Parts: sequence; structure tokens; C-alpha cells
Amino acid sequence: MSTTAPSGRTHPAGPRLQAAPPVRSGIYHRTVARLTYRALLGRRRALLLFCLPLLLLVIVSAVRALAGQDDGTTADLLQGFALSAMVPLIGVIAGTGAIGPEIDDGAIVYLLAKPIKRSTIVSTKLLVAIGVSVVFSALPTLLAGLVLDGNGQHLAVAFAVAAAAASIAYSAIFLMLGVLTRHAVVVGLVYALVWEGVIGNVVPGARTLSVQQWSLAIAQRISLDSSVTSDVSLTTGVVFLVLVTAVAGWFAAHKLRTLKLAGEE
Amino acid sequence: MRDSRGTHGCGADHYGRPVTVIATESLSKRYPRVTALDRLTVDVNPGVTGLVGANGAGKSTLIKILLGLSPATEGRARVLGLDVATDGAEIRGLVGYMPEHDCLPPDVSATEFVVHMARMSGLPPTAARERTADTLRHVGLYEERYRPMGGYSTGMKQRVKLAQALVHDPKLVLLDEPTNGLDPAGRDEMLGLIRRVHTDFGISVLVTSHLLGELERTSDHIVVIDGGKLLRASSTRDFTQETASLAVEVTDREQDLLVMLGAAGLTVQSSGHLLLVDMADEESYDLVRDAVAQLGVGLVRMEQRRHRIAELFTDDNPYGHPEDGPEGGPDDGPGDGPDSPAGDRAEEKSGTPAAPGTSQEGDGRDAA
Amino acid sequence: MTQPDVAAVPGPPPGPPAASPTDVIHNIGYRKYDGPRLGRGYARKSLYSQSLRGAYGLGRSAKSKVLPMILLGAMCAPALIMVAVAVFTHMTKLPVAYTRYAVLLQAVITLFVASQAPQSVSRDLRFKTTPLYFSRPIERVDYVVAKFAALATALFLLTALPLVILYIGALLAKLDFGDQTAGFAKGLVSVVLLSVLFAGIGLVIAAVTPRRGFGVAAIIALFVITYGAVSSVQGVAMSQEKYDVIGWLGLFSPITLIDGFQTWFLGATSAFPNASGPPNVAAGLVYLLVIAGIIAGCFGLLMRRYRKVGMA
Amino acid sequence: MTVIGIDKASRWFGNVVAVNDITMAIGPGVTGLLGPNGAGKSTLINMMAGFLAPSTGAVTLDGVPIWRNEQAYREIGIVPEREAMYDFLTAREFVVANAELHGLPDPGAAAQKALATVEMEYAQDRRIETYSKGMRQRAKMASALVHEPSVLLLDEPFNGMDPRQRLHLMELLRRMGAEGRTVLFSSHILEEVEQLAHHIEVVVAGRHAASGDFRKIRRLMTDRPHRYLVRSSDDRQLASVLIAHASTAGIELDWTERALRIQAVDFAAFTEFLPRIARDHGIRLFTVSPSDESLESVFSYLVTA
Repeated sequence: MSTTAPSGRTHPAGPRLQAAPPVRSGIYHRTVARLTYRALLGRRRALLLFCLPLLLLVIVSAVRALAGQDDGTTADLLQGFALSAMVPLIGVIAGTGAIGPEIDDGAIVYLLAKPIKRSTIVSTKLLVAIGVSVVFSALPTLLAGLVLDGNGQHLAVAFAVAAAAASIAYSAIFLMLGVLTRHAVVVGLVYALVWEGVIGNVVPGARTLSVQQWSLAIAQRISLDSSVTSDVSLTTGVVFLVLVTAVAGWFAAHKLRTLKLAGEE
Repeated sequence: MRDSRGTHGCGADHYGRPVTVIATESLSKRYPRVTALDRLTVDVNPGVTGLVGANGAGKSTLIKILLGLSPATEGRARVLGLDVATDGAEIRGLVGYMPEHDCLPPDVSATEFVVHMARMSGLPPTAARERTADTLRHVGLYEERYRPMGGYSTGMKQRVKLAQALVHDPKLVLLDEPTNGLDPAGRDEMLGLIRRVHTDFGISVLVTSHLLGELERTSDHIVVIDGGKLLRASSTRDFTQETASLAVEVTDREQDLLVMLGAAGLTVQSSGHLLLVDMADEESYDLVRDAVAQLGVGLVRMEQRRHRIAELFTDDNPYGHPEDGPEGGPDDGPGDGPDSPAGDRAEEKSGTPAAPGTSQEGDGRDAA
Repeated sequence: MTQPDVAAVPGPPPGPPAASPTDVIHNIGYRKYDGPRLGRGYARKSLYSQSLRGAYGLGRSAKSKVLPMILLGAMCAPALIMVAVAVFTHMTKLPVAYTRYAVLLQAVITLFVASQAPQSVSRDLRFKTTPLYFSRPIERVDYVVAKFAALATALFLLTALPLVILYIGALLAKLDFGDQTAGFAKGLVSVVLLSVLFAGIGLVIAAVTPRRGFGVAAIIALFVITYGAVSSVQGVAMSQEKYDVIGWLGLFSPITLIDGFQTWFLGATSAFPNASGPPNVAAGLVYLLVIAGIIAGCFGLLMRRYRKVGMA
Repeated sequence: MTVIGIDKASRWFGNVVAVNDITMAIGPGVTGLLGPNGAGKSTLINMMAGFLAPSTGAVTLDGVPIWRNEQAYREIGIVPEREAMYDFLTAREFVVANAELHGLPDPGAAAQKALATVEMEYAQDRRIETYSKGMRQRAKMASALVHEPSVLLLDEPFNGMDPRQRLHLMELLRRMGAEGRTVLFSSHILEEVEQLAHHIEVVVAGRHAASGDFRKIRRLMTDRPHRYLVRSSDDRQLASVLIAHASTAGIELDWTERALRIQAVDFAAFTEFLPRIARDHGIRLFTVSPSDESLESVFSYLVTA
């Protein structure tokens, strides 16, 4: 994003609207991104971002030490812990954290009161959230897979790709929640733990409407291990992932555009 | 405890009966980066005392030390004759504290909350209930006291905060910005209440405020702390002494009046819509009166200007700066703002003559 | 005790009809208080009882009673059913050991901690009520002790009540008095420890998350994730038949800590895979030390936390 | 010359009407937006800041609607009431970020200039979370000034500031106004408004209650009795002369103040009559002091009206 040259006039009076350059649009604004990164990684909640992948690696190291190299165990752990617990949790933290606290404490004003399209703000924050959650979930998943059985049956790569795809969708969903409600983290956790963690694993019908299953479809395609199965086809999975990401992102932008920072009188 | 002499300078008479409510002796508090209090020596007498201090560490640090919650780096302080270093708990039993910030849980009623706080102060259950009912009535909370506090207005919340500080019948209350967030009507009521806390309840009050005008109106004494040091402590009357300058405002023809008074031998300056007349002697009053009468214009105002506490924070220049504010040389000390450039003085002068003088005369409070 | 107030203001002025002594206008102005001022101990007790009642929503809005009461019900219902079954089918022993009950219903206990620990301490932080406490005679340690004790007691009530039901039921079913009493006593010891441990962990998390929702979520996440991780790795160890490892792994989540402790010290049957509790004396002692260490650590963290919060 | 126009604007939240059919134009100079708590000041400012759409009516910047018009922010600088900023940044980083968000060609220089304007250079490399309220306020000001806006909107800017900080900010705003910017600030502290704004807009319960110079507003309310406190060399005689005059409704001798308290019904007649009659009777006037002309009492009239 190169900076366009606005009027650098120092005299305040006089209309500049006509002469002014257009409002900044696009999908990525460097400054918004920098602020978001620092908000996400510079605070206490970032600890959780580090803790969860660390926990995963500790567990897989322990398991590797116990069980040696084993494809079945690898698939179980990567699906049971990485994809169904860690990925959504990281998604909650990154997705809501990218925008929720700013709206909550009102600092978002400093972004909104700028000649920048609000859709640009949302898309930038979404990209940041995606970046952060991919780094903190797909990468550890890949590492965990390698530790467990060194990409045997392509399991490590399969689950890493699935985790990345899921991270994108989760980021969008939770970013939208962050715009919609002050209780985004709680709602997100309930969704992540209950829907994805329990219902998605137990109630068959719910599985078709589960980010975890959609991304599992990708893992199923990539891995050579027959124990990795999804309830949805690859096409369905990918279509749903794209659709959910796009709709959530659009809706978040729409909501931010009409966000009312009403006085609290 | 180390030193049980009659606390010279802490103003206690022979044995413990405090004449001063608060007495500090070269009290200092230093943090790694800032010095919050710097050898502060001040006595606070019974009555309502206003505390003025820059934002930041000083004020809250002093309150913490006085409540025995934070040790001083050096120096000593006594509250109600008790040493803050050793008798903290006892002091806190006899002192009430109303914080500046919100401190009320929204989901309980004022009654429940204040009863609970009364018990935290050591009142037995029955006494806690009875005193809560009385105290809430005294601060002006009636039916609302059974409703959850989340729905209260700012004024009602401030009343509950005051009630919890009074419920155990303290000898002294520390009120931190009690009028913060209140609109004019609410402020008038709160200031009236604060006066009553002293006059009717017999409780000494130390009240902080950033609004100097309201301290001038409410306090018997005023203590000004700046940069951790005592800038000045004296009675409000001393702070607001009359100056030798007479402010005159007329409905029309200021310039003519200025010329006339000048011709009559008076030194006159124009400031906004005011004329400032240096008082040579009593005759000056008559000269002004006659000049106005002769011009046939209305005499809106003629009063001696009073000093204001705000002057402590501006350049100590005499009145009569030109209206425009030049960019004053910024010489920031760490932590607080630079002295204001001279423009303040001029504008303040042209803007406020009504408020300070007259409200001091006694009308400000019964406006409601 | 209030009636004859300071009758300072006399009735009408000395006028024609002499005022009878019953005609008085009482002074209802400000009254001084010169009754007793009870000290820290009393304030601490008051805070304790208030917080304990608060944990069950007593003295608060009707809405805040709902969840704790439902959880208490959920905790007791299985015990009642078991007792009924035991009495009517003339069982020779209870279907569940006293020591096992809390482990089985850990989800309910977790929910209770997660909902009530934040309500106990996060509110004071969120709404900045803490300075009001510390500007009174009570000290930091009084506050922490009262809050800690109150939540531990609330948890003890939650976990001990079903055991009492089981015990009474067992006696009604004419099961062996000695066995039952011993089992009941062990169960009580176990839930005391559980209550203190869970209360400590819950309070520490709640005290660093002033936002109540975060606190609730963080507590649930901690209990669920650690338990999930421990049991899944235990599962792997089981499949590899490494039973000692199973026993050691229990150290890494709160409920399995309690399980390991009672398995070694109270002779309970472990709920671990293959019932593999702590493998040896050293392991048993480590369980005890870890539990004690966590409880002490939580207390220390709370004290530290409130030193900072103090009067902010 | 930049003007914010509010034209028959209303704003309601459900059935609560926060702003009720207000029309006003805010032009260059300092304007005080005054009203009791809950009067709708913040709602009004939020509409001017483009954070809230008017339910009916229009809020415009030089004729262009502000709502959903990001372009307007090139002209508008906002100092919000809420404390939160990006507290993990230093003030310099924060202001530079704001400059970048405005797309300024040299963000660093613009930021430095803004920080100099608010005299915050000495603390610009400390994190904002370490700041006092007054320093925060100045950092907010710097961020609002960084793009040299022609309109400055400040919601309760003096809240929580100490006397020095207050004086400093007043001076700053005064300067902004003198430079030809449109400066609007809201407050419920009359002392502040009185000292800073010649022009006031008063809102009460969502309605536009008054507009203009507050002294003139006071005089417009001629049906109100004007209260005066007068000290003279002969209060009794003065009282007896005054009470006979039609401009005076009531006189009271205040013993504690040793002064007359006078209710004037006809402001013009009374103020002209008083010096004349004093001169004619040889009574020396020491003090003639209108005791209800402060904004505070103007305001209480408006509120109770």
C-alpha cells in the first residue's frame, strides 16, 4: 500500500473535500494491520496463543515417547486434540481478539474516524486474524504430526492443511462475532467446545454443519490413512468453508459500517 | 509508637486529643520514577478542607498513606491523633472514604450494599441495618434504595458512595472528587450535602476537586499540593481576598466611560466587556457611580475582584494582559503540564467575573 | 432500641396550653454512633458468610439463585436415585463408592466453580469495590481468607451433601454400618481437599480476569482441557500397557490429582484407565505435595494479586 | 470556513428520544455544547462525528452528509470521551499511526508537530498506559490534530483533568478557535464553558434550549427576576428609594452579608435607575453584583423552564 499524497496544507480553513484524494479502500491497510498485530500479540491473551500449541507439542512428545511411531494414534490426536480443540480455540482468540476489545473499549473510534473504508478495516483485521491463527494452529499441527510419525501417510501435512483451512473459516466467524456481541469470547468458546468439540463428534446431523468436518474432508483427501474420514465430501467441505468465510467477512464489514458508537448517556 | 511525645507540630494537646484532624510532617513518597509527595508538612483542622492537587500520583498517594495502606518513604503522618505507620486499622475504623471512581456493583440494592459495608466497618448487624437506613435518608435516597444500583443516575450513585463512607459514623471522611460527573443541579446538591456532613453531622471532611470554584464555595480551608509539594494552605477567606481592583460592567458605551473615568484621574483598563478600575480611595466608588449615571447607561456590575485559587496555577502576573494568548514557553516538568501561557489570565478575567465573586457572597448555593 | 430518640427539639414553645409530656417532636436528624465497633475478626466472618451465601445466590437476585441451585440439584439427584435403587432392590453395597462420586460428577463441580468463583471476586474487581473493603479495618489477608474459605465451603456443601444422602440411604438400606461410616469419612476427606483445591484454582483465574465471562470461560477451559489432555494421553499409555505412566500422568489435572490422592491415601479405587493410581509411595507423596503446593500457591497468588489491586 | 449543519435532526433509540428535532449550525470559533447529564450531548456529537445516523433530519459538513461519508474525516478531528486508546503504544507511535491512517505524506513529521502542539514531547516515548488522565487527553488531542482538521469535536474533554491541565487545554482550544477552526466541545461544567466559549448551544432533554452568547441569552429572559446584591453606605435609605421604583419587585436586608438583596423585574430600568438614584441621594455604592448571572443560574432556569 503506497501512501497517496493528500493535501499537506497547514492552513485548516477552507474546504478540501473536492480536492482531496479518494477514501482509502482495498483489502489490506498496513497501519490497521500493525495495530491489530500488536493488539493480538502484545497482550495477556497472547499467552493463550502460545500455551495451546505448546500444550499440543508437550502432549505429542509424551505420546511419541510412550507409543512410538503410530499412525492410528497420530490421526486420533491430530483430530481429537488439534483439529477439534486447539484450532477452534486459537480461532476464538485470534478472531475475536482482532476486533472485539477495540469495539468494547471504544478505541475503534480511532480507526473509524479516518478516511478509510470500513470494509478495508474489516478485511485487514480478518487477514491478520487468519495469519495469526494459521501460524499458531496449522504450524503446530504440522510439527505435532512430524513429531508423532514424521508425516507418515501424509498425516502431518493433511492435518496442517485442514487446520489452516479451518483457521480461515474460524477467524471469519469469530471476527464477525466480535463485531456483533460483547460476549464474543464466551459465545465463541461455547461454540468451539460444545458444538465443535462435543456435538460435532456425537450428533451425526450436526457434523455436516461443522467447520471441523469440512476441513476434515480436506485432510481425508490428502492423507493416505483410511481412518481419517469426514461426513462431508471434499466439494461440500470446500464450498462451505469458502462460503462461510465470505459471508462472515461480509457481514462483519456490514455491521461495522453501521456500527453505532452510541453515547452512553 | 517509637515516639510517644505529645507530637509537637501534629497539634495534639496534652494527651492524644487531636486538635488537628490530619497532621503530616515532611511526608514523602517516592516511587522509582516519580516523587509523589515531597516533604509535605501540613495540618488539617476540623471542618471542610479542600485538597487541590495535580492529577497523577500525589493525591491518591496521600489518601493511601493517610489510610495506613501504603508506607511513607519518609516523614510521619497522624490522622485523628493516630500514627498512620502503626495504627492503620484503627484509623480506617474511624475514617470514611469515598473513592473517585465508580465502585458500586450494579446488581444489588443500595440498602444491601451499604449494610454490607457497614459490617465491614465493624458495626454489628442490627446497628448496620439501622444506620444504613438513617444514612441513606440523610444523603437523600428514598424509595430507590431498594432497587438495584445499576439503574441509578450518576447523582444517586454519588449519594450511595457518600453513604457508605458515612454509615459507620466516622470522625473524618475523605471524599475524592465527589462532584465528578454531576451536572450543575447535582453538584449543588452534593456540595450542600458536604457542608451538612460537617455542620449537621459533626464530621470533618477532606474533599478533593479539580473545580476550584466549587472548593472556594464549600471549604473552610484549602490545601494546594503541586508536584508533591505544599504550594499553599490557608483558609478559603485568605485565598479569595479582595484585590484593589474594581470591576465595572455597563450595558453600553464602555469606551466613553473609560475616557470619563480616565479624565477623572482614575487608572482604568479595558478587558473584554469589563472595565478594571484601580481603587485609589473611597472616592473612586463615587466617581464610577456618577460617571455611569451621567452617561445614562445601566450599571450591570461593580464589584471588587477577588483572588481565586486558580491564580496559583497561572503566571502570577497582575491583571490586564492583552486578550491574545501567545505561545508560552513550554517548560515541562515531568508528570505535569507547563504553566499556562498568559492568555488564560486575560480570558478568564473577561469570562468569569460573575461566578467567583458573587457565589462567594452566598448566592451560589441556594440557586436550586 | 431506637425509640426514645434524642428528644432535643421540644414541642411547642411555652404557649397557653402547657404542652403535655407526651407531645414531642423527636429529632430525627443525624445521630452519632457510639455502639460497639467489632474488629477485623467480625468483618472477616461477615465477609465469609456473605460470600458463602452469595455462592448460592442467597441475598441476591432471584436470577442468580437459579444456576447454583440447579447445580446442587444435579449433584444430589444421582445420589437420591442410587439410594432409592439400593433401598428397594436390597443391594448389598452402594452402586458407587463415596470417593468416586465427585469424580463422576466433576462436570457439575467444574460448572459450579466456573460460575461462582468469578461472581465472588471478579465483581469486586470489575466494579472496583475492592478499595472500599481495604479502606476499612479489614486487611488484605482477611479478604483473601474470607473469599477462599467461602468458596471452599460452598464447594464442600455441594460435594458433601450427596455423600450425606448416600450415607443415610446406605444406613436405611441396612448396609454394614462400619464399612459405610469408614467409606463416608474417606469420601468427606476427599471432598474437603477437592473443595479447597478447586476453590483456589477458580479464584486465582477469576481474580486475574475482571470480565466475568472471560473468567467463566477460562475456568471451564482449564479444567476441561487439562482433564481432556490427561485422559487422552492416559488412553495412549493404556494401549501401550504402561500402567505406571498412567499413574504419574494424573498429576496434570485437578480432578485426577484428587483421584490419585484418594487412591493412594484413602484406599479408593482409581478412575484412571486400568485403575492405575500412583504407582508407588513416592508417587503418592508427590500427589499430596502437588495438591498442597497448588493450594498454597493459589493463596500466595491471590495475596499478591490483591496487593497490586489494593486501592487502585 | 467549515460549518457543521444540523437540520431538524432527531435521534431515537427505541422509544427513547435522545435528540429531538434540533437545528443548529456550528461555525468557526469555539462553541460550547452544554446540557445536564442525559440531555443528548453525546448523541449529538456522535452524529456530528458520523458515528450515528440521525433518525430523521440531516447532519452535514459544509452541506455534505457526514454519516457513512469517510471522506468527511479529512476535515474532522475527534476527541472521544472514552479513555481507551491503543494503550500498548507510546504516544508517538499512536499519533504516527493516526497520521498514517489519514494517509498523510509524512506521518512522522505530522505526528511530531501535533505532539508539539499539545506539549507532549517529553512523554511521547512512554506507553500510553502509564499516562495520567490529563496526559491521555493530550495524546487524544494530538491524534485528533495530526491531520490539521478544520473541525474539532470534543466530548467532555475536561473530565477528570486537574486545574493545570484544564487551563492548558482551554488555552489550546482557544488557539484552535482563533486559527479559524470550528471547535465544538461538550461539557456540563459551567465554569469551563463560561471561560472558554462565547457561543453556547444548550440542549435540555434532547431539545435545543438556547443558542448564542450566554449573557445575551440571560438578558433575553426578561421575564425572570434578576437578583442583585448591593452594598452601599446607607442600605436602608437606598432600599426605601428602590422599593418605590417600578423596576424592583422585592428587597431584603441581608444582615450577615450587610447588603441588600434585590429582585429586579425590569433589568434595563433597574440598572439605569440605581446609579442615578444613588448619586441623587448621595449614597455611595460599594458593590453592585448580579447574583444570578453565572451560567450556572442561566442554566438552571433553562432546565426548570
